Amino acid sequence: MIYNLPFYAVIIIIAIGLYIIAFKRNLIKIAMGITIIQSGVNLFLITLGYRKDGLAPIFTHLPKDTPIPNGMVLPVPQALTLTSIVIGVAVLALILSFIIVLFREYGTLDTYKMRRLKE
Amino acid sequence: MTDEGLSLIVQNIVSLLFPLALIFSFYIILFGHVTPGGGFQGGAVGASAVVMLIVAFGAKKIHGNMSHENMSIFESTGALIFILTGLIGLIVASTFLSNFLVDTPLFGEIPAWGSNPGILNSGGILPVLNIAVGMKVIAGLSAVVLLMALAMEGKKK
Amino acid sequence: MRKILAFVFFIIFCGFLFISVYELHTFGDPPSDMDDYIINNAQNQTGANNAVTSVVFDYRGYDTLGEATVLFTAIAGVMILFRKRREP
Amino acid sequence: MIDTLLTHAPILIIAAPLLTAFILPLIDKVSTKGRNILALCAVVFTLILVVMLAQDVIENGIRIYTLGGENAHMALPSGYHVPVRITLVVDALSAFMVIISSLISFVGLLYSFAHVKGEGTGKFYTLFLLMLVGMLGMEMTGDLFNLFVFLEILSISSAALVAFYIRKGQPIEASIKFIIISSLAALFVLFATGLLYGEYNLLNMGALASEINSQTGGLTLVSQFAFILLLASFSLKAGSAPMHMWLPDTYGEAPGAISMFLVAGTQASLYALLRVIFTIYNTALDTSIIGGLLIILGLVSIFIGVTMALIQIDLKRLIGYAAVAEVGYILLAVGVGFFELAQGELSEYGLKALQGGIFHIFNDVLDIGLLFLVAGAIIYLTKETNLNKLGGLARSMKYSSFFFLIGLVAVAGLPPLNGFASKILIYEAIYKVSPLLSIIAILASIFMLAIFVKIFYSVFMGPQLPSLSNIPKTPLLMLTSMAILSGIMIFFGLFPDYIVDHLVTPAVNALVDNFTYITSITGGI
Repeated sequence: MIYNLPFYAVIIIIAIGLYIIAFKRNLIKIAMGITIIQSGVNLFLITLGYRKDGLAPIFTHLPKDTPIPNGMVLPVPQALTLTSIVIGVAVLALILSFIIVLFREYGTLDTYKMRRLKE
Repeated sequence: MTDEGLSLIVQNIVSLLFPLALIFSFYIILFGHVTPGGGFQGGAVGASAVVMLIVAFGAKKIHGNMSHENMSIFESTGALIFILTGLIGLIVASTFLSNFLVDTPLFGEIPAWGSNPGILNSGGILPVLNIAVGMKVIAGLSAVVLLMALAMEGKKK
Repeated sequence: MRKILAFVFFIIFCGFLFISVYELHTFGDPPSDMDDYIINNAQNQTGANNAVTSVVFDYRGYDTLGEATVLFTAIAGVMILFRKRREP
Repeated sequence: MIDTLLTHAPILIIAAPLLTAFILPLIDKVSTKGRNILALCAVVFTLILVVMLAQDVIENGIRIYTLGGENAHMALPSGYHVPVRITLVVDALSAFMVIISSLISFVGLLYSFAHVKGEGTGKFYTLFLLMLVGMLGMEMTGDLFNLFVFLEILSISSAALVAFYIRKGQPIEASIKFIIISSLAALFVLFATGLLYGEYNLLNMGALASEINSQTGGLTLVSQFAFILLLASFSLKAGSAPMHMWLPDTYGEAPGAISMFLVAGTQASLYALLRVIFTIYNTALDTSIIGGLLIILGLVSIFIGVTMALIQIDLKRLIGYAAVAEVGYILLAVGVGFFELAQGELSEYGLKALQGGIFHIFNDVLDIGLLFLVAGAIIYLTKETNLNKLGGLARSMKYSSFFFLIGLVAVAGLPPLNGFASKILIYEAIYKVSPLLSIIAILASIFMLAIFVKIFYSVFMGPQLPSLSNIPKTPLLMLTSMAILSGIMIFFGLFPDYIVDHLVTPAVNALVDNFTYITSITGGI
């Protein structure tokens, strides 16, 4: 569908992240690339669950005339996104700590200059 | 950032804001099954309160008051509550993580179907798990930031 | 040379992602068998007004346990990295 | 009592090490001995439960467990037609993989008691148990998103463990490479999961398989793309050839037992790949194209593994490249099996190829694992990994050199040991498909033998180097764990038919027959 514009936005975000990972040399930038891809995928999951004119699936003080279930967005993608956000935070924390230790040992963040592993 | 942290103005405002942020985080955690929110979201707010302290006062001073070892114990406790709730569900009801608290006096009320004003004493094991996860996230994220900040400060000397 | 090859591969991959979402359902009108069940029954089965929380902690509670474990793992990993050490 | 235990066995297998991992940081403050005993108890308990469960599954068929449901054996909520809750599904293939993981974790834990010392040991065991949890979770889950979660647990804990010794920074470098690549792979698994969810609004693998296989007019484009993404990500995580770069680095820098455990981790990813190909998609795919692709991946892996192993001077990196070649053998066999799979019917050679491939998963972990354990002991005692600086170790490490010899014979696929038992099945089956393939496979094995014999001579034989004249004795626990592995290998080598009949063939049948898997979830609709 040509009107799937939010999906295309997701792909553009993922493409930006992939480009950074593939062509940049600084480790911090690579970590940023991973975060951008994570955000893209999270956005993708959220957009998957959107229903036109839908409200949040919470019943507290819901407007009385909301059709159930057709007037609500899907809850499962939101739960999946929550999970994947936390996983993203965990991965990012570990990557950043690796970068701190690596910088202490090598004194550089350039991936081309840190080749102590033999080829 | 020096070892003493930021200026006096920032420190004072942070000490004013810290309890407010913490209370807000508790609100989000405790009302997670009624209004938008939950353990993770509230935990992230609470952790950001602690991070605010770390930024304002410096990691050394905060580490003296609450070390990351204590946070790790706190975090393990949260995780243990989660998994033990699941195991109790296995023993008391049918399966692991089954919602055995529905229809009991504790968190057991069932709200009317459809739109309603919401009951705090509802949700079965959901509030328990929310609290467990909230504990875990506050302690865990603060511990990570504290460790990283300590490592960065140690490097400067 | 290697860079150009990588770039071509990158463009092909992105095009491929584009086509995959082009073929997906119309935005705003997803298929919803599983989710309708959850919206209809979440209140009676879990007693919670917030359907998202009931998915997170009840219907997919095991995922949340896994996710809490991921956080725990990452923190243990960070602690192992920054431990005081005497190298062997 | 036993019945209740068996009903809840799938979740208990995961919950026991997980609970222990959460308790360990608390116990660690009190007593280190208690911590070790607790970790060992958890692993042994898991192993016992796994064996009980596997026996039950192989005798009585597939077993499912619905988490949080009112009835553990019903995947569907009452009165509805799609599964909503997460299910654990244990069939004979899962049981086979779970046995491998828990056995390897037991051996690895024994080895680590002797190997890992100093600050941070408590966290080491915590992460070790979490890695076990990640593998077991991946191998038993019946839910695609859950697979992603446990994949992340596995990769994060392995990355942290690889970086356990920092030395001069090389382990961190290997580790950061590993975590970046595996989180990328995991993100694309998540993206593919999202695509499938958007297309069918399902996350359960059995229900997805039923939807995909019942479609008239072939696969939709979206599910084809999702398949390609899943194939690429999991083959990357399994260390197959074009994307194998992270594997020798990671294996080479990890502490001894962790290298072995990582091999089991890659096999868990391989299992996920097999699940996706055989269970979710099965004959909805074009078997000749995908089978051919797997065969090519396998051949390239074998070629790269063997040629790169030739030029290595670092002992553990060399074994790492050998591991790439072994993964190639598995992919080759599985590819031939899938190639022969037409309309759910398997020809005799296809069956034999799959038997060889699945059996080789176990043998690969055992062979490469044993070699890694010996290499870890050498590094622990001499602090030296360079092959040019090692020599004459047979005098001071008699038993270790014997175990290395066993591992060498098994990796090269020579008769009395387990490597031969599975490789002969593979050769025989692929000979019927194309004689050329089997000649290449045999040649690669011969090369492998040559490489390892050379290594054996340069490390263990020859004059004793002065720098290595007074190295300490090998710790008893290390020798015990090596002895356990070699005992199993010799048993497999002597009685291959018994293993193939009782363990491998049920696994192959479970793999090929996705109808039983689907009906166990959807209840025969």
